[in-house]
This record gives sequence, structure tokens and C-alpha cells, in this order.
Amino acid sequence: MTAPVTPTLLYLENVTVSFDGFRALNALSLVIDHAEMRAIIGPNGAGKTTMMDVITGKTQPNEGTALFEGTHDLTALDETAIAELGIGRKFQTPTVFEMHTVEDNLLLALKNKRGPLATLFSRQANQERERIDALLERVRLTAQRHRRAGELSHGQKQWLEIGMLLAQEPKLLLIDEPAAGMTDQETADTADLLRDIAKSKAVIVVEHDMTFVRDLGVKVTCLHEGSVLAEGSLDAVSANERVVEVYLGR
Amino acid sequence: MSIFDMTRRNLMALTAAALVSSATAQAAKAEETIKVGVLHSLSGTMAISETTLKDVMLMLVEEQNKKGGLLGKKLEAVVVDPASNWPLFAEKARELISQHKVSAVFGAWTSVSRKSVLPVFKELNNILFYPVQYEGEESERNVFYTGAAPNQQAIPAVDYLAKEEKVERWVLAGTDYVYPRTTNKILEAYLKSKGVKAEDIMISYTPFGHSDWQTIVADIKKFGSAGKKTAVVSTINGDANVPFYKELANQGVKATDIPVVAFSVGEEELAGIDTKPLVGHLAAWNYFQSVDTPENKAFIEKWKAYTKNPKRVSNDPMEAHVIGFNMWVKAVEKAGTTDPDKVIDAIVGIKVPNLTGGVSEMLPNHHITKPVLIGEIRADGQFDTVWQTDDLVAGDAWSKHLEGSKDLVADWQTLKCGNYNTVTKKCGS
Amino acid sequence: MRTQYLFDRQTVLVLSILAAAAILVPAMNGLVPPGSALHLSDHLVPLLGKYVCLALLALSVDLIWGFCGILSLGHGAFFALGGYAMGMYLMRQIGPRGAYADPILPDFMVFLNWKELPWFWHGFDWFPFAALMVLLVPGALALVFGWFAFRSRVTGVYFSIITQAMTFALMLAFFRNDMGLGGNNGLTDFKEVLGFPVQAGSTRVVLFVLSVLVLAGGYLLCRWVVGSTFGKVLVAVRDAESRTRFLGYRVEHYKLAVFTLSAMLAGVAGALYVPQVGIINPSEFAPANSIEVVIWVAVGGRGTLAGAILGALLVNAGKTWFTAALPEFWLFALGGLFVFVTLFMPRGILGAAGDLWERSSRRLRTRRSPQPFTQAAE
Amino acid sequence: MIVLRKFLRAFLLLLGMASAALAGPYEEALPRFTSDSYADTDAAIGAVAASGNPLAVDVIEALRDGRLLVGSGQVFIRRASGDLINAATGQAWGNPAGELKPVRLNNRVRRAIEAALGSLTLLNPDAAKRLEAARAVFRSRDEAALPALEKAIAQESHVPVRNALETARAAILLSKQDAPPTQKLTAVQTLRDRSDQEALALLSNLPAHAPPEVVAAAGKAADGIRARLAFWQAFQNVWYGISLGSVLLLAAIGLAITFGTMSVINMAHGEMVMLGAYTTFMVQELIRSYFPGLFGASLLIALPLAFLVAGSVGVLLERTVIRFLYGRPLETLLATWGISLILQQGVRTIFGPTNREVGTPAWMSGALDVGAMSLTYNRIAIVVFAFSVFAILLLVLRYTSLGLYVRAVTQNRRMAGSMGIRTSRVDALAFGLGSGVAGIAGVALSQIDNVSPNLGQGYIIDSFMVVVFGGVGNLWGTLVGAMTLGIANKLLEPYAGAVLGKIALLIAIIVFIQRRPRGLFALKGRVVEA
Repeated sequence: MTAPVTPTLLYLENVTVSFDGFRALNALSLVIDHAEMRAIIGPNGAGKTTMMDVITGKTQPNEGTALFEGTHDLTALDETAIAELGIGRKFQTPTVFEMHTVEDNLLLALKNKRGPLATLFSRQANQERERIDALLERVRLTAQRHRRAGELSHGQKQWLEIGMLLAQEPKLLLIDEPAAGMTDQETADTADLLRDIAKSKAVIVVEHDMTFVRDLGVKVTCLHEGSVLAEGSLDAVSANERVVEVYLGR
Repeated sequence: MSIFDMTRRNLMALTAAALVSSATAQAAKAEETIKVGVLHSLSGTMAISETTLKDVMLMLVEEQNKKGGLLGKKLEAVVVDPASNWPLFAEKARELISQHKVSAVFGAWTSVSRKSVLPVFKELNNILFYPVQYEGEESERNVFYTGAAPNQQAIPAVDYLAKEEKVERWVLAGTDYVYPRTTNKILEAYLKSKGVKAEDIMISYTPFGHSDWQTIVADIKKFGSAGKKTAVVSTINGDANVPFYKELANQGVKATDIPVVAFSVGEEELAGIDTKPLVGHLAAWNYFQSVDTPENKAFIEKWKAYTKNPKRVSNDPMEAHVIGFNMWVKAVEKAGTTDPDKVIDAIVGIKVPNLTGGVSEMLPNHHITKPVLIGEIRADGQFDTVWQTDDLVAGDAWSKHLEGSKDLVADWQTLKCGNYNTVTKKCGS
Repeated sequence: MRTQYLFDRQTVLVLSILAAAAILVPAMNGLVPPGSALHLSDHLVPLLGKYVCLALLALSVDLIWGFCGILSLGHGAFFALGGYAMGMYLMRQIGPRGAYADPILPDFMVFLNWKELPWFWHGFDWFPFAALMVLLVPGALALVFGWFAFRSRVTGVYFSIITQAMTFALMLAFFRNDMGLGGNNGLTDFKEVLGFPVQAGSTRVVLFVLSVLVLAGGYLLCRWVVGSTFGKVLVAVRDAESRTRFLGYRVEHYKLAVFTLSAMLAGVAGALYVPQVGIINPSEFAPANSIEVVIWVAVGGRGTLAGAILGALLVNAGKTWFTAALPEFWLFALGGLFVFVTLFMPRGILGAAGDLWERSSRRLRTRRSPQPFTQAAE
Repeated sequence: MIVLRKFLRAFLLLLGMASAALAGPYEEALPRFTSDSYADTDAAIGAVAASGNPLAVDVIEALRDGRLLVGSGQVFIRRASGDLINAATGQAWGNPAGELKPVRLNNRVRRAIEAALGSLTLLNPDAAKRLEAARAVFRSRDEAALPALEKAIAQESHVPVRNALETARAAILLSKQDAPPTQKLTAVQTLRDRSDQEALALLSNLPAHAPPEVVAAAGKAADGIRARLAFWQAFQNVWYGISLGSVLLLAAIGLAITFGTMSVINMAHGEMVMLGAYTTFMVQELIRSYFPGLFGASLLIALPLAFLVAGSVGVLLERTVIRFLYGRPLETLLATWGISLILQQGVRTIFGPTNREVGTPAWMSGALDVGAMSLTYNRIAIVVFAFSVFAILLLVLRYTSLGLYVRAVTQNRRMAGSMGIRTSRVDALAFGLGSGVAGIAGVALSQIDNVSPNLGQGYIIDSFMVVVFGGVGNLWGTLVGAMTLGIANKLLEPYAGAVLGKIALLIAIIVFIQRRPRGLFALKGRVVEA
């Protein structure tokens, strides 16, 4: 990890998104540091996914600032450009290339030249193979290497997608509900994996599973109606009156 | 992975074998009858017009066989379906000639289908009888044009309007394809040579199947209200006619004000229109079903009996096939063989009676002589002949009114040339 | 690793069959005496040649639809443009042998009183230029059209509908005589190609063999493309377009590249088609034609390449048979085929056969990258 | 044979003329009808009209209607009741000897009839007939009619008829050589007030003998009329655009429902329109054979039937094919294309490939003049009809439970399903509704287009363009889309021609979709993206 160019990796200020008058994000501000892991919680419709959409370029905010590494204006870039800057995203429902083998899924995600000509004439180098071996090992899919991704179990798909995210070598990972649909053991393993990743990269995790969030043991931001309701340690946030009212329930 | 590829190979082999064996089976019995090819679309957009011509051919062949056939052999009609697909016309023509070994082919309707099969007939040296009025500008050794050339339809119609209806302003409205384009070019040149000024001619082209005629009919009305008698010369094709006539009727354009003379609207086309508002609009053809001659009466009777449909109408291209078929039969009898070369030489000068009371003759330019009839639409969907030429008119292969072709003549008898240049005295230059 | 894909069993089989066709057809036509049961009559050679060209067209559609999920309902336009480019070359070769003996102008221009050759006809008398145009004209149209469409993420049915509009607009344009391309009659009455008479039997055989070779080449090219990482990206786009984007791939560039390549293949197919059928006219642009191509691919098996070839050959052979034997039933058969295939055989003949095969021997499950297709991507 | 016949005919004619020599001009003129020559018939009409004989109008009207018969040198009128009367005497004629043939007409004869009836019926008690007569005189510009015209003007109290009579007089005066210049100037004035295309034609084509001051006045008046007509021309084009837009709206609106609700690309939509048109044909056939009196109402009767026929075919399709293909829009497209081929060929097999005749009820023919615009009744009917269908559909979608369900399913299928809406049933009904609307569109289109198996094909691409342009899932989008495309098309047509205009429009739509991939009135939000 090279020395940070700017004090913060991701900087959102006053971001507002509205659809036909409905405000999905309402003057949202959020700052993420290098190699920081942040958990985002909040009720349905709080704007968690929309926030990710803004960060990854899927949705253009109506107003507000979104800077990456202090210099890149995320609102002016599209998904591809943002991905190339080093922001990776895992979707709520695992989205992998079901027709491809596990290996090919990782191969496609590897940090390589992304142009059509480059891929048309590319040849697989040994170091790529080693990279893939290592990744498979890390997400525990070595045995599934030649299976089609579509044949994997739900949990395995989640892990494959995380593996793909790692293959991209991003600076920031956005992870939407990684524990959904997982067994307890898998959930715990996932938390371990994320903590491991967060040693070198910034990670934003959106999650409903409070046990999982507690497992992560990181700073928590609670969103409500498109803006930040509370921020701090999980205990501090859980103690917040408003959070209890709108989200955790009494 | 390989199993379906095996299947595929087997299928290929089977298909090839099937094609080959059917070809040889047909070749084996080729010599027992004289075969006549019928090349008309039975499906697709042109089936509307062409199916009838197939039926006529079948009737003519049956009738000839009742008379004892030809050269002591029975005739056999070979029908194929080129499905209104122009490349398929060439493919099926090739099939008729090289696989079925037909002695002559009767077929094609649109110009493009004729153009598509021409090279095949030249290459395989066979005979095509083409029964539809067309744009002219063609004379091929292997083709006999039994429909009208522009001077056998368009020009007499314009003459009639100028004389009888005192028309001074002209709208030339057509579908944008080669027949209207050429016909209108010829008419424009002809009208100008008769002293019609350029501002008294309006030319309008529309796409195939044009259905919204509001603007154009309004334009015609406007053009027609300039104080001079105006007429529309319509080369509008097929399906576009119904909405055109409906719009005319709705905008109150009556035949007494602005008559429309059409070259592509016959009895078959009128069958789909409510003709009451159209009474008085005109068509120019070489034959009408309503023509009152004994020959025509006999033909219509046979036709209705053959199709077992008392409502079945007859039209101009049908008559062209009747003439063409009879000419071919006579030529084969004269030559004593069906060999195309001999028949091509023998047929020029052959005369057969047409259905309108005259005798048509095959000319050295491979066109025929025909009378020109102008008919007004009646309320019952038939035509009332209001004028007809005194004598038969000889078809011109090349128009005298077009710059590029005025020096060309076709003569397959003495000059042996379809495009002889009378200025340079050379064939084809 | 890639060579392993390139010459897998399917490829070897396809190539062997094509090679056999390239040898057997001329032999059965030229060497076997006409009386023999094995003789292939003259009129079947251009017919088979036509099927082969249509198979190449189907292949080009399969490349984008089967592997990238782009359903073009206007691919006939690229085919026709390639055909027109070749047709213009063939027209110029007629020279003074036309009816009006004009050394420069084609007949249709003479009788419509054109005085000089329109600018876009220049150069087509030179074969290399015409050959280049066969690739460039469809390619350029695909590039421009695709650039607009893919950049603004027009996908799925919207894309299909505007490709229909594209080919429809082109059809209307080419029907116009003022375009200077022969209007409804199109281009026809060709005399010779590269100095060989178009109508001669030997030329036809050579054209047939050439078409087969080009089809084989096209097949190999497609195999290579879909076997490369590029091909994997295409499949990724087909199955999860936005995921691919979040991985940092410029999806529009990939789509544009494969769309243009496919358009060029279609153009080549059209160029080979025209001298064999002897005519090119605007009805080749008819929207219905382009839709029909898609069903050939669906019948054979989408996303298998070999299936596209198989489907094109089967449906067209069926069409030839039906239009001769039962003309009234052809449209019922074709329409029924559309419904049947989409409902009961969504993966086509090869897909269904592949399933059977897989079920009977699970052991054959080795890695296979370009997978047959199971479900529509949207 | 023919020569003999001609000779005989001439002889009979001579005979007839000889026998009539003693009688008046009417009796003298009658035999000329028997000569089977248009020139003679023309002359006979003039003579009969001028004769003043009370039977003259009867004869000429009978001639017009094909009821004037000739046989063995004599002329008869067949009354509507079928009785024959001798035209010369006016006496009933029971049993004609030999074959009777109607006198043949051509346009020249029809014009003569019109002119003759014009001057003869200027005083008819029926105002409509008088109006028609005045128009006929206007067209014929027959100087001989001038005295009758003056007399009629003096008596006329009905304003429109009087105006028509005055214009007719002005037209005659302008072309009459010996009319005094003051009268001609008044005539110019009258025509300037009339201010339409025909007046312009008269004013800009003065005969060579016109005095200079009249030429100058006419020139000025003509310029004024031209300016007025140019002004109205713009409205006229917009009207054409609206009426074309209505046709597009009718064709597309059913598609908007099926496409919008189920994202089903129904390529067989055009065939639903065709089924509606054939239903109209069948209804008219039945009415013609069994209830000819109901013909005027045939279209109204056809409407519900067309809705039912096309709608039930739609439901059938949905249940048997389309429901298995939800979520696979491209496959639906192919399957429905196949269905469209089958439906086309099916209709071709049953009804034949040729066009079928669908008549236009009397109330739908003719035109309404507004300013210098001419609005034909059938187009007015289609515009009104299209907007009514649109309004009804809007109400159905807004206020019925089916509409509520359809909207719910359009916006979020999954959620609607989880709320207990039986989405499959909604799909079937919505598909039936869309198809049924296409069917009633077919009733309207049968009035302006071919009723043939290819009818639907002509509209399918245009309808998709409308729906895609307008934006999916929004009826207002379809309305705006249809009207925009219709009007743009008609405004372009005078400049670019029909073909180029259409091509330009198609390109414009392609570019537009690329700017706004979801159309004009797109639904926004996350649901759409999913």
C-alpha cells in the first residue's frame, strides 16, 4: 500500500438522488479512509443500494460531490471507468457468470488490460495461473475450479464473487449483504475473510445481520431516508434513540 | 460432443441423396411427353396475381391434349413455385430447364422476376413467354413478350384522354419502380413532343404498398383546379391502389372532373374494391372480360367451367398467355420439333386469333400486335370499352421517345439482333 | 490452450464435412457422368452454394446472438449491403455488353436518362476495391449504428426493434430509383466475375467451393473469437451485462467490436451469394428476411456456431422442398417451426442433442468454455 | 357480318329520324340515343335539355342511372318500379319487342348530363338539389344557362344556394366574351369572396379577351386568395398529420398495453388488426345478404365482434404460447412472429389471397369544408374514434379493478404477485384487451386500407416505433408518440416526398431512442432497471 495521496479514499458530500420526486438519497455525506472497513446498516429504502449505485456510477446524483482519492469525480464517470479506478462491487444477490467455470470467472476479473483487442490476443501467462490458484485457495473453491459457476451453492457463489472482487485488486470494495442466505458457519467464515481483506483495502459492507456486523467489529453508519442517522461503534449506534425507533425496533 | 455432429452429417448425406435421386428419376422419363414449364408465384406477395395465370396454363395444356396433343405427343405442364422471391425465380427456371427438360416456359409477372430469369434462358437456350404489360426497352432472343409494350397501352391511353376528354394537364402518378419510371419517362417525352408544357405535367412516385394518400390526392386536386382539364395517369402498383381509390372517392375526385387512367388495374384488382365511387375512371388494356366477341365468350365459358367458379374473372395477362401458348403450338407444328432454336426461328410471323376479334402476329422483335382498348370502370367491377384502336398496334421493343433507345431496333429474323443501332449500323453498340 | 479449443471434436467434424462437400460436389457434378445415380445436376450446384452463403449469414448472427446476447433483427441489411457491393462490381464488369452498349453506365441508368456515373459507383470496376467495400460498407454501418446504440445502452428488445427499423429504412431507400442502385429491379444480368463467365458451370463450381472455404474460414474465425478471453467477456456480457461493467470492461466496445465483425461476415456472405443467384435487389432488406435468419440459428442451436450452419441448411432445404411440393403449407411450417423451437427446443437441435449426450455419459464433462445456451439473457 | 349490322343500324336510325321529322326538337333528339355513339348521345342530351319538354328531366336522369333503354330504334325509360314507358310519348310500354339495351355512358356523356341537369334543376324544390345544380353549372360554365341562373338567383332565399348560384354566374360572366366590364369586375369580387381553389383557378386563367382593368383586379384577388390558401395549407397538413397519427394510435395502442404490461413483443399484433378487418368484412357480407337495411350500421355492429374475435384469439395465444415465455422477451418475439405467419397464411387459405371488399357507409363519405381546408368524413370518424378508444382505455385502466391490476403488474410484477394479484390471469386479460383493441383498430383501418392477409404487416413496424418512441408502460406516451410521428410525417411529405420523409423519420427515431433509450415518457426508478 503506497502512501495516501489525500487524507480520505472516498468522500461523499451532500449527495442527493431523487426518482420522480422520491428522494432516495437526501444530502448524504460519508467519508471512508484508506484500509478502513465500514458497515452500513439501515431499514429497507434507507438508500443503501442507491448509495452504492452512486459510488459505482450506476446512478447519477442530482446534486452533491463524490470524490475518490480526492481527485476523481465519481459523478462524471461511468461504471467501467470507476471499476478501473479501483472500486469493486459485490451485489446483493450473488452475480457471477453462471455459464463460465469458476476459473474463468476469476480469469475475467483479474487485473489485466480490459480492451477488446487485448483480450482477443491475450495468452494466459503462468503468473496469472498462480494468481488464480491463490485466489481459489483463499475463497476455498479450488476443488470447484472446473465447475460451472451456475452449479455452485449459494454460499459458494457469494465467495466466488468476493474472489472476483479480490482478483480485480481494487482499493475499495463495496459488499452488499454478503451473509444473506448463508449458514452460521459460512457467515462467520465470511466475516473472517472480510476482516482479512480489510487489512490492506477499504471495504464498505451493507448488512442486516447484526451478529455479522458485530463480528466485523468496525465503525457503523446507520442510514435512514437517504441520509446518515448515526455513526460510530456498533454499541453507540445501537444505543441511539432514533436508530432504535426506525430500525432496530424496541 | 460428437453425437450430434454425426447426426448432422447423416442428415446432410440423406438430403443430398434425396435431391440427387429425385433429379435422376425425373430425367429418366423426360422423353415421353413434351413438357411446358409454368413459372408463376403461388405464394408470397405476387400470388394474388400470378396464381390465375398458372390455372390458365393448366387449362390450355389440358385443352391441347384433348385436341390430340402436339406432334403426336401429350403435353405435360410442370408447375413450380418461385414464391415471389426473385432469386428463387432464377433457381426454379434453371430447375425447369435442366432438370425437367421443358421445351418452353410460360411465366414471370414483375419486371424484376423477368430480369432475374433472363440470364438463365440465355445460358440454357430455352424459351420464355412473358405475359404482362411492361416497360419495354428489351428484346431478347429467348423471350417472347405477349403483354403490352408502352406504345400498346400508355401512349394510346394518353391520346384518348387528350382527344376525347380534352385533357391538357397531366399527373403521372406511379409506384417507384422500373415500370412506372420508364412509362412516365416515355409519356413525359411524348407529351412534351405534343406541345404540353413542363408546368402542366406533375410526376409523383410513392413506395410499394403506400397507404396514406391524403397529401398526394390533395395535391392532385390542387393541380387539377388550375383551370385546365386534368387527368391522372396511374402506374400505381397492386396493393397501393385500394387506398388510393378510396381516398379519391372520399376527397370527392370524380371521374367527370379528374379521370384516372390506370395501367395496372384490371378485373382481378377491382374485385377487392367497392367500385361504385370509381365509375368512370379508366384503364387501358389489350383485353377486357366484357369484350363482346364469340372467341371471348367461348373462352370465358371454358374458363369458368375449368375453374368450377362462375364468378371467376378473366383479365389481360390471361389473354396474353392464351395468345402466347397458341403461337408456340403453331410454331412447334411448323418447325416439326420443340427444339428451341427451330421454334424461335419458326414463330416469327405466326398469326393466331386473339380474344378481341382480331388476329395477333409475332413480330421479328419478339413482341406481338395487339389492339388497344380503353375501358371505363362500371359499378359491377367490369370495364366498359369506350374506345379502341381501329387496327392492331405493333409492340415496340425500344421506345421512340427515349433518348437512349430511339435509334435502337430489334429484329431477330434478318438482323439477328435485339438492340441494333440504326445510326452506327451495328448490333449492340 | 487456445489451439486446443480451435480444433476440438466439433470443429474437426465441421471442417471435415465442409471439406468433403468442397470435394464431393465438384466431383459429383463434373466427374460422375450425368446418367449415374450419383450425378449432381447443374442446377443443384448454385442452390447448394446459396445454402452455404446463408449458413455463413446464420453464423454471423449466432456470433452476436448466441455469444453476446445481441439479437439483431436487421442482419439481412449487412448481407444485402455486401451483396450490393459485389453486385456493383459485377455491373461494372458488364461494360459495353449491356443492351444500350454504354461502356460506363449500367442499363438501368441509361434508360432513366442518367448522364454520368454517380460518385459512389467509382472504383467498383476494380475488384480489390469492391472486395474491400464488401467488408467496409457493412462494417462501417455496423460501427456507426452500434456506436450510437451501445454507447447509450440500447439493449434487448429495444435494440432488436431499432435494427428492424434500420433494415426497413434501408429497404425503402434502396427501392428508390433515385438512389442510383437500380431500384426494385436491383442489379442483375451479370456477365463475368474476374474474367470468368458467371453463368458457366465451371465458374459455379468454383464459386461453390469458394463459398465452402469461406464458410470454413468464417467458422474457424468465430471459434477462435469465442474461445479467446474476448469470447469469455462476450458470454459474460450476455449473461450479466452490468456485472461485466462493474468488473471494469467497456461493454460497449466489446459489443461494437463483435457486432462489426459479425456485420462484415454477413457482408461477405452477401457478396458470395450474389454471383451465385445472379441478382441482388432491395427485397433482401425486408425485415422478415432478417427475422427468418434468427430462426435458422434457433433451430440449429444458439451459441454453438455449428448449430447455426446446421439450422440454415436444414430450414433452407426444407423451404426448397416445401415451395415445390406444398407451396400453401410453407408459411404454416415456418411459423410452426418458430413456435415449436422457442417453446420446446430453446437450445435447438444441437443443444437438445447435447443434453441427450450429456445425460447418457456424464464422464464427458470436461471443461468447455463457450457453453451452449440455456436461458435468455435480459 | 359487322358491316351488315352497321348498315342496318344506320338505316334504322334514318328511319327513326324521318319519322320524327314532323315532331318537335325533343322527339327529334330522342333517336340519337339509339346510335351507340357518345358524340350523338352528348348532342342528344343538349337537345333534350333545351327542348323544354316535361319528360326531359326524366330522360336525362334515367340516362344517368342507366335506366334509359333503347331497342329497335326506340327509347324507353325504366321506372324504379320496373315499368317501362316510352320516352317519346310518356306512355306505359308493357312488352318490348326484341332486346333492350341501356344507353352507354362515358365521362363525356356524364359531364353533359351533369350540366344539363344543372340548368334544368336550378328551380327544384329540394334545396340540396338546387345546390348541386348550381355547382354543376359552375363547373360547366355553360353560357346558355345564364338566363335560368338569373331567374333562380332572383327567387332564391336559401343563403348557401344563393351563394353557389352567384359564383356560378360569376364564373360564366368571366369567361363570357361580351359581358360588360363592370359585370366582370363584380364577378371578380364575388369570386374573391369565395376565395377557394376553384375561384383561384378562374381568376388566374382569364380568357385572352378580358379587359385590362379586369385582369388587374383578378390578379390582385388571386394573390389574396393564394395567401389565404397558403395559410390554410399549414392547417391542412397538420390535419393530415393528426389523421395519420390517429391511424398509428389505433394500431399501436393495443401494443402499448401488451408491451407495457408484460414486456411481450407481440409481432402478431398486426394480425389482430387484420382479424378485426376481416370480421368487418364478414359482418358486411352477412348484412348484405340478410339485412341490407342495416348496412349503415355495419361498422358499429362490427366493433364489438371484432373486439371479441381478436380478443379471444389473443387470450388463446397467451394461454397456449406466450405464458410459457415470460421473462424471455426475445423468444416471445420469435414465437409471436411465427404465430403471425400462421395467422396470415390461415386467413389466406380461408379467404383467398386477394383483397376483400369492405364498403363505406354513406355517412362516412364526403367531406366537410372548414375555411379552405377539406376534412373528409371518414378521416374525421377515424380521428374521433381513435381518441374515444384512447379515452375509454384510459378510463378502464384508471377506474376498473382490471386496470388497477394491470397497472400494478406493469410497475412491479413480483410485488403485485406477492400481494395476491393473480398475475397470470391479469396477463391473459391484458393480452386479450390489447388484442381486442387491435381488432377494433382493424374495423377502422378496413375503411382506408386493403383488407388482405398482408394488412397487419404494413403496420407492425410503425406501431412498434410509436410505442418505443412514446415510452413503454404509458398510454399518454403512445398518444404523443403517434401524433408526433403522424404530424412530422405529413409536414415532411410535401418537401421530402413520401419515401424520403418516412426514411428521415425512421432515422430520427433510431437516433432518438439512442438519446432516450426508454422513450419520451419513460417510467423512472429502480423497478425499471431491474
